[in-house]
Amino acid sequence: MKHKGLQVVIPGRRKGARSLMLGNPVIAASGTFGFGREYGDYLDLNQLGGIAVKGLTPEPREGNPIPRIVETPMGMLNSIGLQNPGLEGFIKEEMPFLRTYETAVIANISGNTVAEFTAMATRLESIPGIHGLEVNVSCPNIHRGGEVFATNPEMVRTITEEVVNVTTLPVIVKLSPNVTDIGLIAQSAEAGGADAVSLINTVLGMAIDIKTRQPVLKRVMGGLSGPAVKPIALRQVWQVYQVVKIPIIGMGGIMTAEDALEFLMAGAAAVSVGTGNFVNPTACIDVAVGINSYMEKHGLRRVSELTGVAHEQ
Amino acid sequence: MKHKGLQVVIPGRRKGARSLMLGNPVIAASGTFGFGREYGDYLDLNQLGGIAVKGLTPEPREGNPIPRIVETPMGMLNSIGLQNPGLEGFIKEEMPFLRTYETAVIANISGNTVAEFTAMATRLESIPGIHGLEVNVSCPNIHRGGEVFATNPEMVRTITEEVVNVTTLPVIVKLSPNVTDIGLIAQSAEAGGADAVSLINTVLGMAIDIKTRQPVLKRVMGGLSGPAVKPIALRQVWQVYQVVKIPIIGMGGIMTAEDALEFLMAGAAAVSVGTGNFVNPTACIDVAVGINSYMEKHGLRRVSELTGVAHEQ
Amino acid sequence: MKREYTGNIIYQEQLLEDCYRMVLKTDADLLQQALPGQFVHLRINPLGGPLLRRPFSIHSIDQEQGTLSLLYAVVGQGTRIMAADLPGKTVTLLGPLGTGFPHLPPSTGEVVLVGGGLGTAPLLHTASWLQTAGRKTRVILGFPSQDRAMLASDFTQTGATVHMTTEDGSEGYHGYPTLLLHEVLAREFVQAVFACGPHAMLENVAKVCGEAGIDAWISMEEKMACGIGACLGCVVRIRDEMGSHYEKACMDGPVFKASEVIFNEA
Amino acid sequence: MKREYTGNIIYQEQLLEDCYRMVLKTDADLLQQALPGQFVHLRINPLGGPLLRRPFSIHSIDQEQGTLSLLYAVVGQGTRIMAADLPGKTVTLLGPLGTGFPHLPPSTGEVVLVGGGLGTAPLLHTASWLQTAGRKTRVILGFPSQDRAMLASDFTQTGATVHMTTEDGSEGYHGYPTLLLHEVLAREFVQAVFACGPHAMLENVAKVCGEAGIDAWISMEEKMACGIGACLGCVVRIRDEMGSHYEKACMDGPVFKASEVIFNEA
Ligand SMILES: Cc1cc2nc3c(=O)[nH]c(=O)nc-3n(C[C@H](O)[C@H](O)[C@H](O)COP(=O)(O)OP(=O)(O)OC[C@H]3O[C@@H](n4cnc5c(N)ncnc54)[C@H](O)[C@@H]3O)c2cc1C
Ligand SMILES: Cc1cc2nc3c(=O)[nH]c(=O)nc-3n(C[C@H](O)[C@H](O)[C@H](O)COP(=O)(O)OP(=O)(O)OC[C@H]3O[C@@H](n4cnc5c(N)ncnc54)[C@H](O)[C@@H]3O)c2cc1C
Ligand SMILES: Cc1cc2nc3c(=O)[nH]c(=O)nc-3n(C[C@H](O)[C@H](O)[C@H](O)COP(=O)(O)O)c2cc1C
Ligand SMILES: Cc1cc2nc3c(=O)[nH]c(=O)nc-3n(C[C@H](O)[C@H](O)[C@H](O)COP(=O)(O)O)c2cc1C
Ligand code: FES
Ligand code: FES
Repeated sequence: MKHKGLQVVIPGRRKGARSLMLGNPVIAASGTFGFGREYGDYLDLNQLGGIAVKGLTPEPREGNPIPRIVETPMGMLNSIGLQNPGLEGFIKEEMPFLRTYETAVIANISGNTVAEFTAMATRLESIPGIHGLEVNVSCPNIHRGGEVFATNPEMVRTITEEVVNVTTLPVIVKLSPNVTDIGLIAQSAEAGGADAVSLINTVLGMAIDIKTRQPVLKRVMGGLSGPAVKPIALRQVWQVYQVVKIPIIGMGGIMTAEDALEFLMAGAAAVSVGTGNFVNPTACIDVAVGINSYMEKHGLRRVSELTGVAHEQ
Repeated sequence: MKHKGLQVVIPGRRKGARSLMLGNPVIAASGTFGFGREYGDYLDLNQLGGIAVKGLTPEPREGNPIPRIVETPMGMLNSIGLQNPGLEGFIKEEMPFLRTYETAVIANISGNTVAEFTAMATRLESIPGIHGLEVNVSCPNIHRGGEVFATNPEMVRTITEEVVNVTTLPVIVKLSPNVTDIGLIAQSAEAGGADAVSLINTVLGMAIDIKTRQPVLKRVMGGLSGPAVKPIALRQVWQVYQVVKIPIIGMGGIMTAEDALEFLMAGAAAVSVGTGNFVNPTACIDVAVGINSYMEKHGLRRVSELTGVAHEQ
Repeated sequence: MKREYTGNIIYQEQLLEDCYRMVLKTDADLLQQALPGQFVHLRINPLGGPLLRRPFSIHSIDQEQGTLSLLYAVVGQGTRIMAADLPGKTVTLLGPLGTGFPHLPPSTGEVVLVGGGLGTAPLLHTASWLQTAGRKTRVILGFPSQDRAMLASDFTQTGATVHMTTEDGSEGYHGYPTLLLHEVLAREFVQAVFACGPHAMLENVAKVCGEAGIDAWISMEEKMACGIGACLGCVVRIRDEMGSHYEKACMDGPVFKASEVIFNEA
Repeated sequence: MKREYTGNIIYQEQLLEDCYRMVLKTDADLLQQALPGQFVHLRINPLGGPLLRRPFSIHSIDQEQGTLSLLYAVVGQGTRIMAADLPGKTVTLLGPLGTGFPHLPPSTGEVVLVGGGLGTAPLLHTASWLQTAGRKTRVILGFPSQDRAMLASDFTQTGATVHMTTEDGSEGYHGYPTLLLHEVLAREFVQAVFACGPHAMLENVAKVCGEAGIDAWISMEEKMACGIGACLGCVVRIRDEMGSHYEKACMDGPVFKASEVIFNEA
């Protein structure tokens, strides 16, 4: 689903920075779409707004022990633990395939240190076919890193600054919902030079197996996603929209075009579908098609006409 | 459902303080059970572990404009805005009825200032039939107060200290889930002298009506409750159990005895059922009966044998 | 003690593209208590979602068959599931809930029922009730157009005088039901008006009846969680001597005296 | 392009207190592609919950009737809903998914299928398949006791030799199915073993076959979200030259070579 009116541009803010061009406002969320290959059997990857690939780390990671997923009421907990082939594995094994498509590829990167983030950003700078970086300061499923960064405004600002410094790619900072004041963290990303923020990553949660009387997940806590978190995600998009000027990529529980429209109206410039893909493998396209129908029905010519309208009284 | 093995005692920690005796570990959650009257038609109020009454303020409050509730996937948002008859109205109109039951009555109090909290605590000290105070520092639905207190460890400590100072009633501090580190807030309550903490209050959320392109709730944000939040609530009970010694009253999405058992195993000494009452008016008793069956089946003699077992490897 | 009942779907009838009548076999207790204007609070899918119960007016009662019927429009998740439900499925019910239409003092005047669209739902049971009580009953039904008009024969069967109105004049009286109500009030000896329908119509009923000096009661639809007065989700602003206060649609209503309802809040 | 199919429930049969067979009318495409050991990923309640799909082995296929059957145990929310489902209800399906049992090279040796409890589900389709391919097939079914034993006649109808085993000896061979497997391997010319059942049984199958030097393939049940290889939720630890690595049960499996599976992880 692509045409001019559906396009979303996330402009590079710094001198010399590239902009992120999305064919439509729907991006497949990181970690829920693999490297595109699997869903390529169910839909035309060229019809997506963008693909945020599985979170990458400098070295390959095996991920966490099983069980890695638990269903919860209208949601799921995951504790995948960033299983991924490592940055070089990704470049070698996945990029040749992804490059054959026109769709924007967003590399989602996770580091344990600021240096790891900048090293990955530096390496990706020159890789053809990468259209943007999503800096994941908020993965709850690895030991160090993740949460610690995302809850600390200074750290978020520092990481953003350092990454922005070494790349001309548009930089999206992915925020954690597990904070008292997400606006503050978003402002730090903005101040650090981020071109956009994406939110929400998963909400920290857990489940207990009353038979074994132990946490279901080996790592005890996992990340909650899916429709259950939608009201939280929408609220945080709303809050962030009130305090930053950079575009917001909104996500959390989007299953349908109606859900996506709520996020756009709350302030998102674009949206991501994560868990929704597991339930409906064509969810990303269905959502884009639905947004398109809504726009046609209401005589809207650009997606941006919807962004933040719910803030106007 | 009451017998010795089901009893839960929350000891008063200060000199001269009373203890809270619950006939079973299931308390009807504040704001979801009115003042008991309505549910009295569906169940025997004497069979409850306790009743936390609708949040009270010094003066009567009309509450927020409608719509006040929105359903969300396996959850609901509310923006009641503490509609209540005021402390005196409660004492005059509701206590005579509640006093006819043996069940522990917990007065849930909300103030805009520390002085309002202490004034209410002082007044309730001498009211026969009140068995405990639940200090609601976390209501998201009133303008000032609420969130501001609950996210600030010093404020929570101060309010707790001041309330504890003026009452011999057991004091439960009710915590907000909308914080980066709930353990820290729980520790502040403990340090301030709280006899117990209860969690979680509702999670801040919102919904947008895509027809009107406006937030559904007049006050924009509301409090999310119900099964959707259960994984978050369980996680926070787990986290708080790791850092405080005082008992925890766990709640958030409990619909069945199995849900309640998860909370007990995560560290709760007792639980509350909130939204579950709306779906099943006998939920509180059904949950207590189910806990009892589980205990019998597994040869447990006291509820406390379950509290926190999931932390033992 | 009140309790939850089970309802077994025995039949569904599609009246319009998005409007169904569901017949539920349920407990005699519930059926015997049900007064006109009361509602049941339905747990549509006890094994899955949606979470909350859904309120539906009692549309009709058949004591002999032991059934209750609901008339509903498909508007969202819950009613979509209902429309797909097959005979044999079980739902659960709380009810009868709320305060329905009032028992009127004896009078030779007629009772006029005004129903707009799906708002007609509770009026069928009400009409039967009034007929049983020997009251002269007139029913004014309002629909957008002929292809969305329904239920005239059901009402006629109760013995009531029935007027169909459509906004486009494609069937019956041409115009809003409240316009016809206005004429009726001018012409007939009317004791009271009972109405149910969209807020705008109810506001008009209040106005027309107020002007004519006729007592009117209207049934208000508000979002409900508990349905029994505990959550304070469903309030309606009611005029009083001091100004106004909130009442609960689920308990103090859904039927309120039209002259007391403050509409711009609702 | 792969796509989602709809399945219309046309029949359900209760085999045990907590075990049902569901027959779904579905697309010929899906039926024609389905290989033994593959599964479908079912969205049980598209209008409500649960959220995630549920994986079920393809139990049998009837190309003529255009139907697929599933054999399932009632264990939680999803299967409880399935058990209450009535003929006429529609579910959606992804599938056939995963890598099933291997195509074996021609041999006069027999293929032994070992099924424990509900693990028997995929073996019926497998047995039919092997019979069609002209392979000698022996089936060892394991159940706790006679009152929980089932499916012997279904397997006999495929033409396979069927052994029933029960843990308490109340029907057939007295003992675990792997004990009988051990005897069969010692006695017969067996080319390969295909097994499905509880982890403990599969681990034993791996051991018994390993000792006998017979190739065995086992079907692993892991929690799945996507079912198609994207979420990395369903991994199984597989031995390799370097030590071990994770493979995806939904894509690389659910059937794995028994000798390669590392069980203490799974
Ligand atoms: C006392 C009372 C009697 C009613 N009687 C009938 C009737 O006889 N026939 C009929 O078709 N409808 C009736 N309604 C409205 C009916 O309750 C809603 O249409 C229904 O709940 C919609 O559910 P849904 O899941 O399909 O819609 P959704 O929009 O998915 O529902 C989401 C939430 O909004 C609430 N909601 C949605 N629409 C309404 C509404 N109009 N009024 C109140 N709450 C609403 C739902 O209860 C639910 O909590 C009545 C409402 C009330 C309060
Ligand atoms: C490839 C494959 C084939 C299967 N084939 C069959 C079959 O033919 N017949 C049958 O009865 N069962 C089969 N299962 C198991 C079946 O998927 C679960 O019993 C079912 O998902 C339980 O759903 P529930 O909602 O009733 O249980 P719940 O416990 O409520 O489910 C909660 C979550 O746990 C998962 N889950 C629960 N039990 C299992 C399990 N044993 N294995 C994997 N995930 C589980 C569910 O999928 C769901 O995500 C198979 C599993 C896999 C992976
Ligand atoms: C199984 C799974 C794996 C995920 N992995 C990642 C990841 O590697 N990097 C990341 O930034 N977010 C990851 N996420 C978070 C999603 O990208 C998304 O932020 C979150 O799931 C909320 O959206 P949803 O409710 O639509 O799923 C993962 C989510 C799931 C469910
Ligand atoms: C309609 C409604 C009103 C509530 N009012 C109050 C209140 O007055 N005081 C309070 O401390 N908590 C209030 N709560 C929060 C509940 O007591 C409980 O903490 C929360 O709903 C989580 O539990 P649940 O998921 O079981 O509902 C309210 C919740 C709901 C749904
Ligand atoms: S619906 Fe809860 S008070 Fe009316
Ligand atoms: S279930 Fe998602 S990768 Fe296997």
